[in-house]
Amino acid sequence: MAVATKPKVTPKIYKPEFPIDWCPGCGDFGIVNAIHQALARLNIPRHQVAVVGGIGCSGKAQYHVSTYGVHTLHGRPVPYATGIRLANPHLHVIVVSGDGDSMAIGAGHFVNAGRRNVNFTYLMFNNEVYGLTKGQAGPTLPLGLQTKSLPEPNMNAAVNPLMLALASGYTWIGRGYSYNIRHLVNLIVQAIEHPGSAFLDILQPCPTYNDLHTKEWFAGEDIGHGRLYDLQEEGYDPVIPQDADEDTVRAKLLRFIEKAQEWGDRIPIGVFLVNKNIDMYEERINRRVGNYFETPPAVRPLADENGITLTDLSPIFDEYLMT
Amino acid sequence: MAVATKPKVTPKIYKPEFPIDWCPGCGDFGIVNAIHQALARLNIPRHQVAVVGGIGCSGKAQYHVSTYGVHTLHGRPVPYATGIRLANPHLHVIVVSGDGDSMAIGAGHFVNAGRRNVNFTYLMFNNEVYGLTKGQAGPTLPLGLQTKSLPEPNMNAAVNPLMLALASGYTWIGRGYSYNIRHLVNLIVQAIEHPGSAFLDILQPCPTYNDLHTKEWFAGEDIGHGRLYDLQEEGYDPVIPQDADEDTVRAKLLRFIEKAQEWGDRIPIGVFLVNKNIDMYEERINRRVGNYFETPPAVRPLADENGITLTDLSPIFDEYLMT
Amino acid sequence: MVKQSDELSWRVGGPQGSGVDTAAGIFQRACAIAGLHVFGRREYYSNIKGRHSYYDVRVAHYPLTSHREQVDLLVTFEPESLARHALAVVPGGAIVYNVRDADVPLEKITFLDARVRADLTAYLAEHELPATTAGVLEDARRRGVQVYPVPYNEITQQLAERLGVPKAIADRTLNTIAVSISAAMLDFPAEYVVRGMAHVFKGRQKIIDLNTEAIHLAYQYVHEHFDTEPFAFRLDAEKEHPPRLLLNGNQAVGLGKLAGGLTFQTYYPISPATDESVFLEAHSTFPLRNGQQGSVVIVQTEDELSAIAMASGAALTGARSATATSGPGFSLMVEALGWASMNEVPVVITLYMRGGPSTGMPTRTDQADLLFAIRAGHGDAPRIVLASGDLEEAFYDAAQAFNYAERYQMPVIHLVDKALASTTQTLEPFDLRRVHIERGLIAPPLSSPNGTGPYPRFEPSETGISSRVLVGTPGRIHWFTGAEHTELGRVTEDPVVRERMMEKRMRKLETAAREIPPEEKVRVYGDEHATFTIVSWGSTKGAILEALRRLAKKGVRARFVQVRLLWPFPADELRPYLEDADPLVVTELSYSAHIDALLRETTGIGADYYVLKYSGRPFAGEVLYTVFQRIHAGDAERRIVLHNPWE
Amino acid sequence: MVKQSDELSWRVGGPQGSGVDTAAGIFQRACAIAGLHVFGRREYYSNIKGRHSYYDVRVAHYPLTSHREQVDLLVTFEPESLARHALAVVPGGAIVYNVRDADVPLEKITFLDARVRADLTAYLAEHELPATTAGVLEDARRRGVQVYPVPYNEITQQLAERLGVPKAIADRTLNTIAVSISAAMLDFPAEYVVRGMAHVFKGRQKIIDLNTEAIHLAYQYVHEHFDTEPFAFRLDAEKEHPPRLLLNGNQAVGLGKLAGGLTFQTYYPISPATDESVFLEAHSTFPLRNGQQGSVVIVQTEDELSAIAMASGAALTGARSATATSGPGFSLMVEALGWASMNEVPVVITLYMRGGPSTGMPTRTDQADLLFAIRAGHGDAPRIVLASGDLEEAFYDAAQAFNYAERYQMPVIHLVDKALASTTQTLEPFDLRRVHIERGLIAPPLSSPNGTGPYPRFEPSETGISSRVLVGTPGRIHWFTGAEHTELGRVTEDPVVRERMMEKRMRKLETAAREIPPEEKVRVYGDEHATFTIVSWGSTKGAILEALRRLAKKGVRARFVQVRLLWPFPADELRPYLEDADPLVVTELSYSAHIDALLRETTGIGADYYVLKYSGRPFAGEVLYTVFQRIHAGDAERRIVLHNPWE
Ligand SMILES: Cc1ncc(C[n+]2csc(CCOP(=O)(O)OP(=O)(O)O)c2C)c(N)n1
Ligand SMILES: Cc1ncc(C[n+]2csc(CCOP(=O)(O)OP(=O)(O)O)c2C)c(N)n1
Ligand code: SF4
Ligand code: SF4
Ligand SMILES: [Mg+2]
Ligand SMILES: [Mg+2]
Repeated sequence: MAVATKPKVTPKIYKPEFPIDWCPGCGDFGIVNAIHQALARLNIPRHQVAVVGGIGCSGKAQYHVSTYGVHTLHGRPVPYATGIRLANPHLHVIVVSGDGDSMAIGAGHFVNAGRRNVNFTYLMFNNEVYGLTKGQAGPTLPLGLQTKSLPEPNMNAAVNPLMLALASGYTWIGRGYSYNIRHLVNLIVQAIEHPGSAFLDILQPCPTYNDLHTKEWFAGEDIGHGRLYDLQEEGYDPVIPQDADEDTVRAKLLRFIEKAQEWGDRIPIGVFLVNKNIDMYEERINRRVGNYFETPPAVRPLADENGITLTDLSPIFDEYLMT
Repeated sequence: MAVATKPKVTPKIYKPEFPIDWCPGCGDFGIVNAIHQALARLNIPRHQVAVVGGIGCSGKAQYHVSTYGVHTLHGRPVPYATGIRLANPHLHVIVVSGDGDSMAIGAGHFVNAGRRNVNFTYLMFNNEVYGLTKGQAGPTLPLGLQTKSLPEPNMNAAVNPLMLALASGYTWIGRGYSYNIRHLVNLIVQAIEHPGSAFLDILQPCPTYNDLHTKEWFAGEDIGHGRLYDLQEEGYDPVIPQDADEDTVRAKLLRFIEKAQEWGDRIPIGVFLVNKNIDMYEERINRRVGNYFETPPAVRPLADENGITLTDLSPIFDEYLMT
Repeated sequence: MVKQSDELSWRVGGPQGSGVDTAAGIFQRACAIAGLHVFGRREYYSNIKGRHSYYDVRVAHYPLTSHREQVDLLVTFEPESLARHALAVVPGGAIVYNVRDADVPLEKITFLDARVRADLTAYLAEHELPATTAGVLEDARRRGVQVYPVPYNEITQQLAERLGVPKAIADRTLNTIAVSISAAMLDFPAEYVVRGMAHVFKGRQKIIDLNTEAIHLAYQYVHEHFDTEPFAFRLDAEKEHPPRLLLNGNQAVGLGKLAGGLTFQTYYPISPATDESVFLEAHSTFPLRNGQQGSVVIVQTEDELSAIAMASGAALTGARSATATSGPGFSLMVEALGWASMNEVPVVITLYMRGGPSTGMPTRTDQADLLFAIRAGHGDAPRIVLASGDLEEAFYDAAQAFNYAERYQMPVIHLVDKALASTTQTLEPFDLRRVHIERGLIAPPLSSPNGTGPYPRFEPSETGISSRVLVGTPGRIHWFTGAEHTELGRVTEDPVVRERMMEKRMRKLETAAREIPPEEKVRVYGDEHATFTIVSWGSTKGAILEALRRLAKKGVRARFVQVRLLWPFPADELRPYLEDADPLVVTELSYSAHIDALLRETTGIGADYYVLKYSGRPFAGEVLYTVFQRIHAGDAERRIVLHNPWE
Repeated sequence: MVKQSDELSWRVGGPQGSGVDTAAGIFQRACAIAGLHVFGRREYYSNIKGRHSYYDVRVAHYPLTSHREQVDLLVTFEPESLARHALAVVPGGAIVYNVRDADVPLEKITFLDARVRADLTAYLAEHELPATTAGVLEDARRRGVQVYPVPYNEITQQLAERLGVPKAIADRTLNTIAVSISAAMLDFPAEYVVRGMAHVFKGRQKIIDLNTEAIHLAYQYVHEHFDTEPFAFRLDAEKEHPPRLLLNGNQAVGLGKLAGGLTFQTYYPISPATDESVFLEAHSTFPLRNGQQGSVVIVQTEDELSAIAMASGAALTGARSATATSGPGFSLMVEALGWASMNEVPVVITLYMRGGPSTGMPTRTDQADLLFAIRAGHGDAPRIVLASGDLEEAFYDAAQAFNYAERYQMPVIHLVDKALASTTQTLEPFDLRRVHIERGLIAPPLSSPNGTGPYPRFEPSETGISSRVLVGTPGRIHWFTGAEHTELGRVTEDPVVRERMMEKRMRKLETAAREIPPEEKVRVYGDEHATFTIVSWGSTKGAILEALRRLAKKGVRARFVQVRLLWPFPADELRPYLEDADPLVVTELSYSAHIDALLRETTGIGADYYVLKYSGRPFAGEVLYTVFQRIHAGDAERRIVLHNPWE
């Protein structure tokens, strides 16, 4: 999409004038700031963006972006987003979803969206807890840990979002941090520009309920050095080029997995994977119906000036006419 | 569970006398045969087994096993099985589910069951199609392939069940083949014996709808040698021992992933992973409530001889009494 | 047309996967091409291969609206069909069977249900006959049914020899032979059978040649070996006739959606809805009258929760969007249905009712989803529910559903059922000039793309309807949410705004009730001034119409009030008919007569008689006729449950 | 007890996360410990921190069943509460506020809804007052309300100095101070406040010490600085009194489940149901009277589809098994609800109704799930639906639900709502001797563990009930399926077996209707022979009872017919009351008066008047009283919707 010629905009135009009811110090603030900046950097007109949220504190993010905003159902932002994008492939679709929304109640859609590779940007607000329902263990909270909101240690093992995204087939996978906004903006820009399903796991401290993986913990106040490091600064190349041979692919995957498993004193952020081997679902539709990008479902003409349907069924009737 | 002293039984006692309505030549027959043999080898009394099926051709398997059989809902055998097992941890619970049942509509439960590690055996009948609804693409059918039942090539990429199981946390992962019954019996026996969630991907030709990955294809009639080989025969050791160090774990994972990606002219079957580092969910419950294995939910006494509740709430009342 | 009746009821049965559908397809097409009216009914198991299925094809020189439970000519090629259906054949009718099935013990028939076997054995024992197909055939003979053994094997052997093809190839014409035998017995010109067969195998010339030969061999066999004199039926072609469509319900709905401007459909496979989406997939491009190409995007989703969410997302952008499902899938859609109500999303859900509850009977029919469709979802949430009575209605309603959805900005549930889905019928081609597209209120784009501020998309109005904005429209951004919201679509818990919004949404139902013309809500058939009043809805229509015609012939005055709009329920339009109804007969394929609950709730008037069936099989017109007659004669219990143990 | 009334209505408000609950908790406990009856009502946003929440605590020397909309004493410590609630304070009442909030412009109050701000501004303008808290306070003064500014900051400064703790620590006692100021104004002995506070902070001695000091400082401040003479209310302790429980609805249900033998509960977090499961998690072990330890397994699932499936699986093994959810979660459970009906599984679903449809208003109340609960699911599927009217009923019903479920072998939906969930009340300890366990028909194990063949678990019977077999029972294997099935639980599509099974399952509803005693279905309060008849169900009970008492005082004879069993609907038990009702008043927290649809459908008699509210807030007794009086005087429209813009 050619946007370069449009007048440049500032992040401010994406900021609605409504109060935000997240807790003071919540990591979510950084994420919406980063979204504003990324949209401004890409200079995308407001009406060409749909931010689609699930339910949770995270699921309120679309209210803090001045574009079309869709607050869907718990666990279902992905299918709504898919419907919007497939009906109108000229829109930029951004999913905002919590770890619970994505990997517990929404896990089925998460996995199957990976199989499709529709062009959307998936931002997962990963605070390891169910924020909006008062701090129950989220699916990314490790087994046996106990946040201050839990009456007992967590009974379930964590799912690793990067590994799940890989197994599901996402063609762009990254991880960001809600308090490293500059870095996060870069990631979101790349994710939006990626022609396919881009999954960005965003480490998002929840100061109200998660007293384990806090801003201070990520800053490494206990160990004397910051825990997060930038993969790209270390020279990690996430790209699987088009038509890469099997060995290259295997090597990339193994490296991905090694990095995805890293946690504790050193935690990588950045772009983990860019798979250029798989086209987006929209291209497949276009191959099937021919004129998909010109007259997608949202805008195809339906009726003549008298309101009579334009559909001509005669070729289909011919198949079923008994002559 | 001490079963060794019981009289030995034959597979026949697990075989009900009802007609089976699978298509002639269906791979499902081999799987139920293997279940009968595995149960006989383990000498498990019929009433101590619950076979829990989803919906599909695969979901009919429990009718062909003479134990308690539960035909649940499409995509939901796992939560039903979990409820049965957690309420009565003295039962052996076997899930029988199709690829669509498991990885499309049931994917959310699949992922989250991995996080729990309840002791059950998960047999996935993988025929790459929706058998019972007449051959639509299943979630394990590769992108762009077209079985004879499809009007167009498959629009979605396949999910790799082994990778998904790994990402989800299953502690035992294997792959079998429905026409290699001897091997399959061994796998099922091991899966049942594994104290945690054991996932077995079973390659199951569907002669009616899947004309791509047929018995002949697996037998390699086109390439002159069988495609399937046994991992264990090649010396692959799937076990991550208890308290394995990080490097060992990483090495095991990388090897797993290499093997899980193999497909085409050489396809591994056998045991891919046995993770001894994670206890089963039942143990965690027991740590929480103390007497779980003695009086699990299914059998805890409720009433005295007059039918009056045995529950004594006085300690709880004390907390809420305003004195 | 025939010796003793003006129509024919033909049945073919056999194991699934053995070509019963093909056989019926050939016969139906042959008759339709010959200018006859056809009504086909298909019964089958939730199974891929092996279980019993059968197909009733009824043909006549006038339009038909129902199947018949009695069979004039039964075509079989294996023992199970003989066992199951011989009893349904009328005296003077005939049974065609495989000569080698002449004496098979019932207990050897694998998939004969235990209950059927037991009842049939008992029946035969009563008549001092053995529990074998021989017993069944003897019983038929005694009842005046002609039985014709066919040496299928010999005929295909002959075919193989004549054409020099392997026997296994020749054996594949079994169905064609069976059909042809029956057609020959009816003196029906072979030419039509050939043309019907060629239509079925369209484009596959080799198969057509093989089958053409098979048809001729079969005709020859009948002429040489059968005495068809005692068989009482014959079939003539119609001289002059317009060409007609032969469609089933899934196809009629699919075509209606295309006509109505569908551009996006999602589905998760489920019987008996899948075939609609598969049909659409196969017809996803077509011409538009403006010279452009029309297309529709069909997405197979991972489940039904995704299907409705995706369809709703698409509808937000302006796509005419729908999904099709059946009970279990619809149950999974409930949460998102509420979201669509709350966000005033025009999404269409085609609900193919099947035997419930739960998995129930996936391939059998039922009408017991009605109250659920109306009440589905927590909280008070508006939706429109309409139901089609036959294939023609299914077509026009499928198109009209989008107009309702967009005019009233709410989900529309279009109820059809398995019976309708699998009914095949000859129909005049649909008139696309009758298909109007009404898109309701839509706010146009603003020229300044960043607009002046968020758009009050949910602004209350007198009708409850506000201007919709298609996501992507310049200058009109706003929000959507399943939570209670302000006119901008932002969450609110303010009690006053809440009340206004509830009222706005619910008022749209009143607007719909006011605006939708009476004839779209209720239709009356038969003698409008009669007091004998039958109230029903959905697929029962055809059988009731046939019963009405028969009653009329007997001089019984009766009317049928078909409820087409089920929600908002047309109480006012119905009341006049209910008030002077005497008796009021409610007819429904369910255990609990759903529509009676609605009648009572909204008008205070309930049925005097219930005619119900919940075996998963549809009503037949002749049976309803008998029941209505009994009711008319004052000789019926209040609750009449129709049984047929042999369906 | 107080100068001008025999009871007190106290309200505290503030931003969520700022300790409003703690404040109310302290005050309620103090009153309860002092032997007073307490009724607490909590209103809060679906938000973690920042949005406005408030708590009404009503106290009296006699049992209370409802909140009051008017406030005698309003306690605030920030401006939003002042703005929202000052108008509700009665003349003679008082407002306690932070001295620094004395003049804050309304537009500076972040989370004040635009509508509230506009209406309040207009109101103040009408009274020629500025749109500030100063205007609000001046208005209060003019209306005879006493206003008391509190220098919270100075008091906590003093506290910090006195105890030598950092100011930030001392600031945490803000709530305690606010409560204590109000208690001191009421001349309520400080001792009770200390004990109430100590109960809230149980075990945390440091905090208790800090807060004890804060209480004393607050009392001292009031004695030194306030003239409480014009403030018309006082609060005395009760001399002699039995100790009472102070519980909310979530806890009452949780306790009832434990009493009823719950051993397995699943949940997915959702307001307002979560707190029940969290309560159970915290009380998952407890003694049994036989000396053993009792325990209950609580599983947090990945979603509600899993929650009901898991609970049903557990129920198959014999566990008394339940799940708790709210509208959106229940909507997701529908398919598995049908499965439980079909498989005759005794599973209990506690449904906490909240504002719908869709996400609606997660933390506000509603009764609009009733018809959905009854009709949820495709096909005709039996379930029992019961609803509790107050906390005591909630306890006993939660236990009884398992008996219904096991006796009739079907799912039981226990309806409560957000209002009940968050009501706190003083109650006499429940009597566990009243809690009977009835497990229904269960087939015992066979001694030969491999049995003689599959067990006919679904054998039809006269009552429809057959013997359940707990999965794991030796010798009795069989199958379960959501598909139609034989008595062995194997799939069948046989029409005759289908009919028998439908009838068997549905017959259980008739059995339940016959067996369940009338007093468990319907309860009548007030003057049983009055014709002025109020019909309602669920949490409206308390407010109606208060209204009845007030009517009685005015000499108005009236009766309240509480429907407790909602399905099977007790038409026969209700009919006598409906027939001589004059007028019949239906009272419900919904837009569309669900119970009226049931009355009309099953008895043909519908309401003459509707008293409805759908702002998400509960009825107050005093308001209903006024409305009923108007109806009684013949001075009311048919449909009365209650509004309160300030709730
Ligand atoms: C069907 C359904 N079930 C449950 C809920 C209640 N609910 C609201 S938010 C939430 C969890 C949110 O957790 P997460 O997705 O991690 O988002 P966060 O609040 O942490 O950003 C739940 C369970 C709901 N809204 N809908
Ligand atoms: C909620 C719901 N949706 C759809 C269906 C229809 N359905 C029955 S089986 C099936 C797919 C089966 O595919 P798979 O799980 O791969 O099993 P297979 O038949 O291949 O063994 C579907 C979609 C259903 N029963 N329930
Ligand atoms: S609860 Fe946690 S995630 Fe939610 S707004 Fe507060 S800090 Fe943020
Ligand atoms: S359709 Fe395929 S999977 Fe199903 S029974 Fe037939 S061969 Fe087996
Ligand atoms: Mg979270
Ligand atoms: Mg499959």
